[in-house]
Amino acid sequence: MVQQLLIQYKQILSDYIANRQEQNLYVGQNYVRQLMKKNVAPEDVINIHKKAIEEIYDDLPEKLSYAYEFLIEVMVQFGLKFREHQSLLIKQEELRIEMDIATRIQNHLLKTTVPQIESLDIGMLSIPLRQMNGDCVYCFLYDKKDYLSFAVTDVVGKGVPAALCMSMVKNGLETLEYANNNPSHVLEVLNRIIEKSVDDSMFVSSFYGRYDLANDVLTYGSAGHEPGLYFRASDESFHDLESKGLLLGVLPEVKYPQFDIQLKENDFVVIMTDGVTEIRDIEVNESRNIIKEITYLHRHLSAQEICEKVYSELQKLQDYAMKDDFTIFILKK
Amino acid sequence: MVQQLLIQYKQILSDYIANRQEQNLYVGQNYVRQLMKKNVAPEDVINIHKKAIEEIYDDLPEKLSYAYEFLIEVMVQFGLKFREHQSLLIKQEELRIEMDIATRIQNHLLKTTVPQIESLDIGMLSIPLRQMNGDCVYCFLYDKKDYLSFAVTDVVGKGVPAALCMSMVKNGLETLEYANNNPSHVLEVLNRIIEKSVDDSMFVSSFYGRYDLANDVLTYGSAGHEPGLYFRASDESFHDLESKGLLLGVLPEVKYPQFDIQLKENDFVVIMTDGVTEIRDIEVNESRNIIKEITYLHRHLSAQEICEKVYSELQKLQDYAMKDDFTIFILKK
Amino acid sequence: MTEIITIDIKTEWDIITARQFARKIAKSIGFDVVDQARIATAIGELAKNIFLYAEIGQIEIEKIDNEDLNLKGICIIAKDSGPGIADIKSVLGENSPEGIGAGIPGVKRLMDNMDITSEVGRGTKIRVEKWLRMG
Amino acid sequence: MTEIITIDIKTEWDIITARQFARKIAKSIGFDVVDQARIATAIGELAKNIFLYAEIGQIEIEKIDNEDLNLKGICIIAKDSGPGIADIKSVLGENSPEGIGAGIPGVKRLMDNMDITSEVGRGTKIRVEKWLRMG
Ligand SMILES: [Mn+2]
Ligand SMILES: [Mn+2]
Ligand SMILES: [Mn+2]
Ligand SMILES: [Mn+2]
Repeated sequence: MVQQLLIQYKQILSDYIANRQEQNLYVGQNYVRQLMKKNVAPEDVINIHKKAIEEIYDDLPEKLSYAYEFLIEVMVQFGLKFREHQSLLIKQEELRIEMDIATRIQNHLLKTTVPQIESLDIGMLSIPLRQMNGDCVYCFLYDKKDYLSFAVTDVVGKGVPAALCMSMVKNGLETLEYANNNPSHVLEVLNRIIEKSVDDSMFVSSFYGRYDLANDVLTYGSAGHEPGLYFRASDESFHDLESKGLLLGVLPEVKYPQFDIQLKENDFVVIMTDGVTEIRDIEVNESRNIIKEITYLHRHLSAQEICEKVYSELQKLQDYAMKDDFTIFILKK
Repeated sequence: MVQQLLIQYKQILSDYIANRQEQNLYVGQNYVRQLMKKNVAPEDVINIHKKAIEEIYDDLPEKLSYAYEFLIEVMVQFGLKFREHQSLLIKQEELRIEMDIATRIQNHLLKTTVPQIESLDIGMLSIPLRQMNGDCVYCFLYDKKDYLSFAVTDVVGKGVPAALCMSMVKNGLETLEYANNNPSHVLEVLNRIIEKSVDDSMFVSSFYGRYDLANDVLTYGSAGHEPGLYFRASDESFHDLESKGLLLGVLPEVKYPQFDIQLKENDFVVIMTDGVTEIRDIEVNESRNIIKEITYLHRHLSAQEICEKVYSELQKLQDYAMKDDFTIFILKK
Repeated sequence: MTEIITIDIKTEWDIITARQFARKIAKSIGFDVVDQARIATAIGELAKNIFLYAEIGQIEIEKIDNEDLNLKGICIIAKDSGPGIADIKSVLGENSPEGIGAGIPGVKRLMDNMDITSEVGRGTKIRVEKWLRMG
Repeated sequence: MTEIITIDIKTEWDIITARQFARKIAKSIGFDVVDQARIATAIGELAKNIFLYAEIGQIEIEKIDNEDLNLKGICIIAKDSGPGIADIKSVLGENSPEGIGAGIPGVKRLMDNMDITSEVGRGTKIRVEKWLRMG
């Protein structure tokens, strides 16, 4: 086998020495690429080269052979990196499989189904930056079907730590589903859970809303979350849904105010995470204007379609190089 | 700078050609290692070597120069791997930082404090195989201080997916802390939570116990968990705490039987995960005998010290090559 | 100075032709033998991608310069009307998958700048540059 | 046949001596020039670890064979009474930390078998083998 390699390599090398054509180099590179797939290390290639040269020139000065020996010796260092790389690739692959499983679990944990309601059009989209999502949108209808509640949540940080933290937030929300459904109260309880059980370096922003389906009143509160957008169709104006609540998990006892707005026909509300508004090279106010423009231009579409339009337009604007998890939630009367 | 490299390399190379001493090779390897730290690629080294040779032999046959050109060309392929390795190392480092944060969060989430009780000696030890733990031991005293409850839990699978799943189990347990504390009931509720919210491929085994501190009666149930060990001091005999309950998360409605044992002075109970009993090259029955032997020999020590003895002895027995998360919990009267 | 050499990529021989032109131009710009080999390797990867996945396409080679920064360089553009790349991010990632775009991260590492635009079903355009600081 | 060469490692020169002996013995066993270089590199790493972290120790080199499997080989043992390695697993991992044991994963890759025993405060013993299939 080694003999075979030497014969083939010598052939390609002597062809190049004789003709010095591009195709000889091309064949040479392809040949070495094949060898690499068989785990032939760089020092092995130098050794094969040395032997080939010694056969091509039977009167090769001894000192040139020594020079090749020296080259073999120093190439062993690159050979080490080459092997290290191969074992790192195996590790990477194991990790990839592990993260795929973790992502599947997370998707299952964070899964929320959009309730189908006659009188209200609901859209949502949550796209993680990496595999695991540090954003979460959770949405449920109370048993009596009189209220729809939703939480749009963003964990500060990304990847596995954010995912771990998010699964905890989701659990807290699920427990609260059965409890008092006042946004102020929900945020206060969530804050206590997170403050108690999560590391000090982990903060969570959340926008919590409760929609009264009989009277079309949205009651909302925010814990350090990106302000929502409210579009009033009657005068085609946009308004910020602002609320100065502290991030969840900073202090144990925090009060969160809540506010009401009345939705009329064709009004809509956009809740999003900062991954939507933080557009590369664009100042936040300007980017909120861009989002207003996109939603306005597509206001005749369904809530879900508007979510998708915002995502695709912003992706294009940033050359598909988003820098954060992206979550948008739209309620349209 | 390149000129500088060439002069240094040429010096080392011509020393070797002249003397062929081990120290010349040693110096050569160290020199190339320095170059590698400056991101010099293998094809660069061949090029420097070529130039050095051309200076050492001013009458070098042209064809030998061509041979070096060929070598540069094929080495570009190894150079690509070299660069790929460097960027993979950066990625690895980012990931390491991320996993460190995730581990800190998990440690915070799974943290349990051993209650200090006059009448009962409690020990516990939980050592993850990798960074994140797929085992969990959770232990709490009821408000009235009449009952101590504990859960020893093992998620099938390891790493991030197991950690995510475990944080969910821990949440379920925390919710139950305030609820009915009957082992059968706790396992039934946990089973429903896990079956509902976790991926089909995730199963969890759990041993749940409630200790009546007034009457020294341990009531326990098991969901597919490794049987516990009960040591009766009166006749120095060991008994298995067996209970044939299905793993959590397989079917939605499962009943879990519960059993009572009465603990007397110097009796103890050992609850562990399968990471304790699955000893390399040793059959499970035999390994349970080894654990009986270790705990028996150290029965005069505190519960915590016995836990640590079992861990260190089993580590030694397996040459420090454990294959699973390791969790042991001991109650000693 | 703004002369552009265009090579149609239809057969494996065209890959070799593209490499040859790239090497010659790189040499005339002043790139050393190692950089010539890297540039040839990069253009070979781009051409192979066209040959394997788009079947037909062109490669353009151009000399470029930036007088302010005292730089000269080579610019290579590979265009095809093949299937396009749906997820450009995955192709630029460290471990790009087998198949279309397999050699792209390597090309990026061999050159200084890379820019990809692609539309699924319409084709792909990859532009790479490599710069040389003038004495 | 069971002749063992022992080299005390006290100075950087002893690293070179160990490499030289290892290369000579490897050559006499029949390892080719590349394997000789790998074996010399491996023993150099082991010796450097002693020199840097244990200050004093020995390296033993021995020819070994396995007639049943028709194998010949070289065995290198590095012993020191230095600080020892607390977490052997971390040293054998892919990205071993800087400091003690830094070159150990590399040594493992250059050789065929590796065995480490260490006790904190007592010292470390690393045994490596490399085998050669006979004609
Ligand atoms: Mn986030
Ligand atoms: Mn964010
Ligand atoms: Mn497990
Ligand atoms: Mn286990």
